[in-house]
Amino acid sequence: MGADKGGAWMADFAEQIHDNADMLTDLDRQIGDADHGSNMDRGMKAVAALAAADFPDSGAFLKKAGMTLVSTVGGASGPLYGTFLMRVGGAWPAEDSAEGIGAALRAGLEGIIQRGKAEVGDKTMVDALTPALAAYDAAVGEGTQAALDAAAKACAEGRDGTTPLVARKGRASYLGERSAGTQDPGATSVTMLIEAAARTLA
Amino acid sequence: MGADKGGAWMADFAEQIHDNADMLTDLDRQIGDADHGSNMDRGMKAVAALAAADFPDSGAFLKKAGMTLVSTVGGASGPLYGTFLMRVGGAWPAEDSAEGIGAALRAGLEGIIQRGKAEVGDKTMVDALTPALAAYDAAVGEGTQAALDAAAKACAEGRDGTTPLVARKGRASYLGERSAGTQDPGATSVTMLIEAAARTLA
Amino acid sequence: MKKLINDAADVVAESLLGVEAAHSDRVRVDHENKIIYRKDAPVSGKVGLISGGGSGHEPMHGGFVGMGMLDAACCGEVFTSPVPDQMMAATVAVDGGAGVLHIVKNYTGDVMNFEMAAEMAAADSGVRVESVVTDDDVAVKDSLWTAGRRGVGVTVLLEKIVGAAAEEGRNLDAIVELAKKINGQGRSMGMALTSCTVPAAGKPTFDIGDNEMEVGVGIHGEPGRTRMPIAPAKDIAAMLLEPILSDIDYTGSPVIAFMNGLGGTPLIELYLMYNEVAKILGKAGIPIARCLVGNYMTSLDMAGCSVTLLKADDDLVKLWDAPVNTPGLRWGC
Amino acid sequence: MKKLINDAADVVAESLLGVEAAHSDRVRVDHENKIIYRKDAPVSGKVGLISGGGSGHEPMHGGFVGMGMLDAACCGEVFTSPVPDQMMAATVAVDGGAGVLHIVKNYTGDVMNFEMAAEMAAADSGVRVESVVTDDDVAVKDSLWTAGRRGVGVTVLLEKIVGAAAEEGRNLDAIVELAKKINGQGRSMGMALTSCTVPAAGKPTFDIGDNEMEVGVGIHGEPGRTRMPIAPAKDIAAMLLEPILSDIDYTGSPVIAFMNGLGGTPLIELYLMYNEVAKILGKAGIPIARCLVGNYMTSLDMAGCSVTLLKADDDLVKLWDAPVNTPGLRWGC
Ligand SMILES: Nc1ncnc2c1ncn2[C@@H]1O[C@H](COP(=O)(O)OP(=O)(O)O)[C@@H](O)[C@H]1O
Ligand SMILES: Nc1ncnc2c1ncn2[C@@H]1O[C@H](COP(=O)(O)OP(=O)(O)O)[C@@H](O)[C@H]1O
Ligand SMILES: [Mg+2]
Ligand SMILES: [Mg+2]
Ligand SMILES: [Mg+2]
Ligand SMILES: [Mg+2]
Repeated sequence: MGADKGGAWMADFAEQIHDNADMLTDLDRQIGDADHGSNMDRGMKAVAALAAADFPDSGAFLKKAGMTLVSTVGGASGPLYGTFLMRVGGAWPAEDSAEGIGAALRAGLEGIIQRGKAEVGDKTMVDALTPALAAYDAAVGEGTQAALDAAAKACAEGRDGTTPLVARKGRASYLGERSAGTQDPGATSVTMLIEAAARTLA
Repeated sequence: MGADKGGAWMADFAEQIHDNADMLTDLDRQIGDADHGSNMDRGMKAVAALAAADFPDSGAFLKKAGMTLVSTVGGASGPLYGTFLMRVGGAWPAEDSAEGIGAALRAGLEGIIQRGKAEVGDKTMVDALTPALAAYDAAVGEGTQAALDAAAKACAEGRDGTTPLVARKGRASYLGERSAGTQDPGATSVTMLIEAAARTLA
Repeated sequence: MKKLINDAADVVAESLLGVEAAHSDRVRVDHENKIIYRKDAPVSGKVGLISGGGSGHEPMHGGFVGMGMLDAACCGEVFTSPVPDQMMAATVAVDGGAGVLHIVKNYTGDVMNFEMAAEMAAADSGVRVESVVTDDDVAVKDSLWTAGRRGVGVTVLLEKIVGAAAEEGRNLDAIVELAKKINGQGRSMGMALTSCTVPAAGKPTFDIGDNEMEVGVGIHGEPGRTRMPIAPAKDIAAMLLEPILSDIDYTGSPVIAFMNGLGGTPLIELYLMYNEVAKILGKAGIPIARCLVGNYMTSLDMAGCSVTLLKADDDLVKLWDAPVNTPGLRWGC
Repeated sequence: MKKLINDAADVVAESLLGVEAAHSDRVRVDHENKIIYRKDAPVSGKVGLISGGGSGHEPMHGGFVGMGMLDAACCGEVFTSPVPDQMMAATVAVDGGAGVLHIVKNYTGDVMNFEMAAEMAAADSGVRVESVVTDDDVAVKDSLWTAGRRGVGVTVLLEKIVGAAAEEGRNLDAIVELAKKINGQGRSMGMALTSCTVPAAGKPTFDIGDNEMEVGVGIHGEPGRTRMPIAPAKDIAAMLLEPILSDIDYTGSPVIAFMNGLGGTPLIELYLMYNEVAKILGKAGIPIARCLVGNYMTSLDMAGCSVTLLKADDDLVKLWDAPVNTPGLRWGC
């Protein structure tokens, strides 16, 4: 068993990314450089090729998944997703618990903020993850599944909220006012990550 | 007066070329390199800028017009039109006569053939000029105007006859069979030259 | 999409095979890590110079590897910065004992990946690594709260000049200082007539009308700051130079002027544009010490151009003139 | 039509102003006659080398003027051969007492205009003029009854090699013989993904679908011999090489391989194509002695490429390696 949960999470996310790669690239085409879908798909294929069964636990596996993304994705999303998963893996609880998983996810988000220095409102994946973690914490007393469901819902709302924003970080920022009106690609993919978590981690 | 006729001929031709430059370039776009109209227009503008009144006679003026085309047109049409007019000017009759003008035009055609080595059927201006000169000679007994009218009519027929031909000379020859179906640009412009002659030389 | 490629996924790898086949006299290629090395790297005692970034900007950076310029270029996927593993491998391989400079264009992805590589190098290799981040694109407003200006044309000039300084034996501190000075006194601005098409995306990154142009574009197909009706070359030159000249006061200082094509613009147009740029600089009293005209920092098949002006003192001009032998730039040897 | 130009009628003249502004260290420009001269022409005792043709193929020919290559290039209007007056003026100006070679690409217009210039030179100047006509394009069937094959890529290689021979002091007879030998043992073939747009015409010379390519194109936007669905790079390479290899037997002979872009094709694709060409030559047992990859003989903004193979013996390779200092090709100095 060991890395079962982490393995299932990543497998689910890899499938989502693959099925939606063109859509993600197309969002990035509108306000970036047309590669977010292919970047993430390349990386998650490499993660999916890891044998979760070879790892002692989900923490170790997720750390390796993060390192794999760092080594295969490049661009902005490589270091950001890679740091997220390395931190989540590093903070993964020895015993499953709603609090433990919440703390691990929060460590991941902190890694993203440390690396990318984005704030809420900059039109990045942080705009989806921040409300997701807040919703998780608010629901943590109801158990892992409820907390993850709440997080996924809030994440999607945060993602939708990026559409009208003017970007201040990442490539979309170069467009100034013209970046408003398109949903942020990274916020879109990270919502798939949290939705996958809600399907697999509880 | 001196170069009145030669001057009138060139002025008329220059106007025709200018008005039809886009059409000529468009024919050349289809089976050549999209420059016949702008080539001829550039050259005939330079010819039109010559002061015919400064020349002792039409022969001298036409020679100069030919040299001007050689110096300003380039491409295939520069040497061909230039040689034509230099020869026509060189052979221009001291006294106007249907025979004399016919001989001058024939000298011009011979110059084109010598320079370009095209034969009838190669899909070039020669396909229009050759029947034009034959018709001229056949009608020469009826006077200059009649001979020129006959030449212009035959020239237009020769021009129309180039459409189905497969080019064997000039740039259109590179297209092989694909050159069939488009009227030759040089045959088209040379018909304007003979039509202008029919309006001005008698 | 019409491109001379096989599979969109293999474009970078197969292009690197071509680079190796064409230039094995001067470079060698690590295909697994997608790194182009100067053939004789590491050069003992010389500061190692590494750059890299997304592919699709050729000849930058791979074409600038060789004597007098870079020791290694890390090639990312098209428009995607390379990964830290590549930079780490290159850092260790080119260190000749004098330390290594990372030349990074200011894009979030590039900066973060190079940062991670530098952290890894510090932790694992003992190689002294310094970085310089270029950010010369005046189309983008600089601010602490944004990603800042993009790194564009100055990068090419910097790689040449710093390359000569390293070849000359200057030490890492001097090289870092020189690199920062160059970045500080160079500015660029670009425009596009057409979008480029990323092979993996399969269609143009942006749509643009037959009578429109994008002003203030970068080199990744990202749309510019404004779209406007296409204008004559002389107006475009003025439009590109105005924000450059109002950002830095170049008056009286000689410059290196760089008229760059974005990949789909033929040389005849670039020379015509360079004439307009030279005329404006002449009127502004800015002498052109040296110039570079051509497609050197491209954006795949994009039609368009960028202008870069770099203030140049005697030292910079001397280093510019020093011999360089790379596939993309060569003189003096 | 979207181009970086002012008025379509001024493209050549204004581009020449840019060439002069950029390269006055090596060339001078006669703007009235639209001739680019090597700065130190005439070189006493050296055979003078002149080429020229329609503009729109940059860097050919103007970019190949300089030490070790051409003494002068006569620039015609876009895709229109220059006029005899230009060639006459250039002939007289570059004669260093050893005679002058006209390097002419086989197009009816070019041939006739250079012929008239040679006739004028013989009659008026006393300069000994010889001509070589290049006709290396295997896309066109050769025959006594047609205009014959077009002169394309071999022209670039010939100008470099013959340029080195002239610099070395070989006499006009030897140079003519060498030039004819080179033309005889080189062949080329090209293809296009898009049409070019002649500035004065204002629209693409031919229409082509989103999934089509033209095979057997020349360099003047003239359509090719066949249109077909776009194919992978490896199939295109095979399609271009097949008629070359079946026209001349290159087996066992080293070649100079020239992978040329037509102006709108980025370097990343040209290197990818070169890899395919190198693989095919490897399998065919044809060693590549030297190569050239880039946009050297273009057709304005056309996307596409051509391949040229030139049989190369020791003398040719030595001349190829000799120093050359032109805006378009430079090495060894
Ligand atoms: N500084 C940042 N902090 C957090 N997320 C960021 C930052 N910069 C960019 N992003 C995210 O990365 C996404 C783009 O990723 P991707 O397209 O793969 O990389 P690149 O921008 O290098 O092409 C954006 O949509 C945004 O959500
Ligand atoms: N060898 C030749 N003899 C006679 N006419 C020719 C020959 N070659 C080409 N032409 C004529 O020249 C015309 C093309 O002229 P133009 O487009 O101005 O020159 P280019 O072909 O050099 O671009 C053709 O339409 C044809 O009538
Ligand atoms: Mg992106
Ligand atoms: Mg033509
Ligand atoms: Mg990217
Ligand atoms: Mg022409």
